[in-house]
Amino acid sequence: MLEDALATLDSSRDELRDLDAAIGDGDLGITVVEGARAVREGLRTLPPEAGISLILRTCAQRFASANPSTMSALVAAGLLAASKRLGEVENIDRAGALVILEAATDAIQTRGGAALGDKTVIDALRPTIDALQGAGPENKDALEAMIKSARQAVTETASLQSQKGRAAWIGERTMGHPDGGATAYLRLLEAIAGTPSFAS
Amino acid sequence: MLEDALATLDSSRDELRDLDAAIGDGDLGITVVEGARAVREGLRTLPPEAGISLILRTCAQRFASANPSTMSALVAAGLLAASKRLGEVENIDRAGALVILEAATDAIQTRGGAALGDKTVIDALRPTIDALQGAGPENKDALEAMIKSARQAVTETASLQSQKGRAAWIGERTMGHPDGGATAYLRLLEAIAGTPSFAS
Amino acid sequence: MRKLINDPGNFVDEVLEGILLAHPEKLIALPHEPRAIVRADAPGGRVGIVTGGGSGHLPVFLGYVGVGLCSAAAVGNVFSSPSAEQVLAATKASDCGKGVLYLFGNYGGDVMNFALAGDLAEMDGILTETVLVHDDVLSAPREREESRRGVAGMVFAFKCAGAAAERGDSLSEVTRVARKAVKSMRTAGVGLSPTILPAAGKPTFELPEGYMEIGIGIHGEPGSHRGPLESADQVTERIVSAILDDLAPSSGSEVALLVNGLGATPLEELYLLYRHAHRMLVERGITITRRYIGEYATSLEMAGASITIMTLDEELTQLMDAPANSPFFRQ
Amino acid sequence: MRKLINDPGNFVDEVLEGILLAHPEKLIALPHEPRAIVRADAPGGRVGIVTGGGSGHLPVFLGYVGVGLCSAAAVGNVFSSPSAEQVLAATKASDCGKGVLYLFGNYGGDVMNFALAGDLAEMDGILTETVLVHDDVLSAPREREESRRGVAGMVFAFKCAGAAAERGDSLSEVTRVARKAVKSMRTAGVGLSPTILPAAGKPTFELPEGYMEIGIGIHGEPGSHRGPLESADQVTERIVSAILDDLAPSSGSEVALLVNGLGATPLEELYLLYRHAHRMLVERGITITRRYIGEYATSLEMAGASITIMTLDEELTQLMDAPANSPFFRQ
Ligand SMILES: Nc1ncnc2c1ncn2[C@@H]1O[C@H](COP(=O)(O)OP(=O)(O)O)[C@@H](O)[C@H]1O
Ligand SMILES: Nc1ncnc2c1ncn2[C@@H]1O[C@H](COP(=O)(O)OP(=O)(O)O)[C@@H](O)[C@H]1O
Ligand SMILES: [Mg+2]
Ligand SMILES: [Mg+2]
Ligand SMILES: [Mg+2]
Ligand SMILES: [Mg+2]
Repeated sequence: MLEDALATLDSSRDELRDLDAAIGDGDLGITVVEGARAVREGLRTLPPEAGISLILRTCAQRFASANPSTMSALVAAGLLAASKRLGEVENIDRAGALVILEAATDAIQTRGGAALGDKTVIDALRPTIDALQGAGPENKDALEAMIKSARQAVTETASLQSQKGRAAWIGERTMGHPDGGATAYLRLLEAIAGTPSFAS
Repeated sequence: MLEDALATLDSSRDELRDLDAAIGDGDLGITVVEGARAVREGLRTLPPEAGISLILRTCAQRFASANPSTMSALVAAGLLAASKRLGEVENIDRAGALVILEAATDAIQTRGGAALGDKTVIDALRPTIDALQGAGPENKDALEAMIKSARQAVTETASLQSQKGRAAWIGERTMGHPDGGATAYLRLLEAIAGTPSFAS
Repeated sequence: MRKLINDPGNFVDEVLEGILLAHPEKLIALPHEPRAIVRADAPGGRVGIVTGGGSGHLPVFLGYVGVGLCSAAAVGNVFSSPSAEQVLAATKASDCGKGVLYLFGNYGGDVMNFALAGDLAEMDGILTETVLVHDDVLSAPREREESRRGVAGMVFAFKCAGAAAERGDSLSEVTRVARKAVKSMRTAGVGLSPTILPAAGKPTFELPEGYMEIGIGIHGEPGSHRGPLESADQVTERIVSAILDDLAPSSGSEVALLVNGLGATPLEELYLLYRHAHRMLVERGITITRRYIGEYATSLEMAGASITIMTLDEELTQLMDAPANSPFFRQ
Repeated sequence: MRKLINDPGNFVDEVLEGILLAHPEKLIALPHEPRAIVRADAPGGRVGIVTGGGSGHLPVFLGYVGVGLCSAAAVGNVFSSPSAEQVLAATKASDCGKGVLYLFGNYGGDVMNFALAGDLAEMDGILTETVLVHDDVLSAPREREESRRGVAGMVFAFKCAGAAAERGDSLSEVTRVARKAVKSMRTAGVGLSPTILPAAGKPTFELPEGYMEIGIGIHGEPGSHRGPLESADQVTERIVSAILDDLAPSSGSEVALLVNGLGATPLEELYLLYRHAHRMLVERGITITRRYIGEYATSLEMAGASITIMTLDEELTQLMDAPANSPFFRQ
């Protein structure tokens, strides 16, 4: 599932590049696509019996090194934190997914120091935690709810002024552009929804 | 006489600048005009009883320092050589003028290493020596003959290729432009011809 | 583009290759991580100092790897962060058991990657501390001092912390010295032209000919004032005033001053800036006791310059005066 | 114009003022001739070396006035000769009775003015010798070797002759060493952009963006080939081949190599040139035993670079290794 989803991210390369170019340095498309490719390669090196924690650590390490940048280091820090918080389990259930999401979001927020509304990936991550918590028993519905909340958050970032990262340097001129990091997270969720396990 | 002539050179500033700019660095107008001004100032500091040799040395020193360049150093070297060759005399007669002219030309040629036809001031200086030598008793006629020969020489430099100095760097592209240094000498002779002692 | 380069995609690696061919007795690349450049004699018996960041700023960063300076640098692509893995490799090569100081400029990508490296180093039992250089006074107001960018003042931080490490100070001492240096310094700069990234082939920002941007960052980040180019004296007036307003050195202070060229500005012009800065400080009763004028932290071929002023006490003076030796910096 | 300057007419004098404010303990201007910049400890008991030429080439010329280097420099306006009087003042201040070597680049104006100064010095009873640096291999064919321009190789000439003077050699020995250094070296360069004279405000020559001129002089004199910009490796190939064809060092030789930036070209790119030059020499069995990479002889903000190669024997190696110390050059 994850492998398919990551492969789908290829198609967001240009969108993410352009979003980052508008208010940053334009490397986000590469960061995400190359990062995803590196993760896929990393996953293939793992033994079939690998637990979730190891999988997360591998994702972190691979994503961080593919195209070093703010986003890649933050995502890696988030995944490492999730791997620690989760401990050794073999499968992810709904509770496990929530642990991962919360741990990662907390870690990214601690590390990056971004508050909600600072126009970063945090703006999309936080609402999906609530969506996941409040969702019904069907995983598919839960994912849909997360996507819905992330999509709304991304749209809202367009009216915010960047307070963190490279984009913060140009302050007001970031207004009108949605945040690239938040968009990348949305595209990941959408890609997961498009995999055979979810697509209806 | 010399003072008047030097003052007249002011009017050649732009012409010399343009000639030098076409095939050199364009500072010849400044070199000649500022040099002439400095010489005039220098002459005023001399006691009335100053001999020709001292006058020449003063001219050399003043001209050399006004706007340092190839031309100013060559002219100064020429004047110093003339001052030496002439020894202590109080006035210049025809023979004295010839000594000065020959000594200066020799020195400039030795120092600069330019041959006739190398498109330098030498091309104008040399023929005026012959003109002066072959001229009749009237100073005015002699000067006219010098001017005639210098003017012809300057015209001819236009069809030559620069072999010395900055202009030599652009080789063929100097063709079609008369030499600035030669022109400057011609303008000096013309300026002398225009002073009260000569003007009819 | 007016660049002497080969394939832009290989730019950084080829530059490194050239540097290592030229200075094999002083610098080495780690065999398993060629983007980690390390003092040939690392780790030695001293506290390590690891720096790093994007490429395109030579002599920053790896030019300050040497005796009395840093122990290693992690080398990112042009204007982008090195990876945590590269920083980690540099960290391991720099640690003799006494720990490692991370000393680098305050940029998001670098901060995140060094932090991640610190986490990984911790798992390996290596103690790390971090000091961010944030000297660019015009990049944020004093209330948000900690969010200012790090620019040429880095060089003074490397110099002081490096001297402390070299004389055998502990990690906490080296960290204290680095913090003190950062606290004592301010930088402000001016840009006169953008720079062109080898890979992108386009200017990093737009600045019309005949304009200047005061407060520009070394990646072309926007500054505090854009307007028609002024005279060297006027520009110096703006820059030095911005520094002094914030640093507020008392009359009678001694300072170190760095006039830094961003790449395309001739040394002649840097001395014009020095001239006026000198006069301004004299007027205020401040003495420049140590001075550096040249290209110390660049932005490829950007035209422009910055001035850094660091107030000196006896300790910092001593550290500034200590010997230092890298292929790019020697005293 | 992208220049940090004040009144263009005061450019040179203000630059000098800045330099003298910054380095009063090492350099002084003669009170009666402020365009003659002299080692603070001149004349000392040694043979004097006076250099000079136009401004706009820092660190050339006055940057090489110092211990183990030249004793004085006469400073002309931008790209034009100093006056004989200025050279003479520098000469008098440099002479301790052992005589003075004039060591400078082969340019008409400089040659004439130094010659005139030599005449005047002779009248004052000071012995002078003259050695012209004419290292620019592409500025004239080998048959007219003596008419070649002097460019960055000057730095090696200053270094060797300066070391000879410093160790107490006689005027004829210092002259011999300077001649030997000049004979042993060749330089070739490439320009990627013109430079703008402060006073004129216009480019010194035209070179379309994306073009290069191989063999360009440091005042923008035309070179031997103009064409579309090539890769760093290709350009290095052209430059180093031109040098080696003329210098013809035998396999097994040792050489000193200088990669010199003309002003706007980043240090990164100079290391790309070094990288390929290194490989070319290794291939031919030649060892680079001494190397200098940076801005040693510039042309204001011209983009471009040059490479100088000097074959070394034991004597030249020793002279190259001798200590040297000026505000702009230290080893
Ligand atoms: N301090 C921060 N905290 C959380 N997210 C951040 C922070 N800084 C930047 N980001 C996110 O990173 C994205 C940019 O990532 P990336 O292109 O990798 O940055 P850079 O190229 O500047 O290193 C932004 O769109 C934003 O969502
Ligand atoms: N070697 C030489 N011998 C004689 N005359 C020369 C020589 N080189 C240059 N000149 C003369 O000098 C003139 C240029 O003078 P100037 O503008 O002072 O030179 P620069 O600006 O290059 O120092 C030329 O037009 C030529 O007549
Ligand atoms: Mg980015
Ligand atoms: Mg980036
Ligand atoms: Mg001229
Ligand atoms: Mg001239």
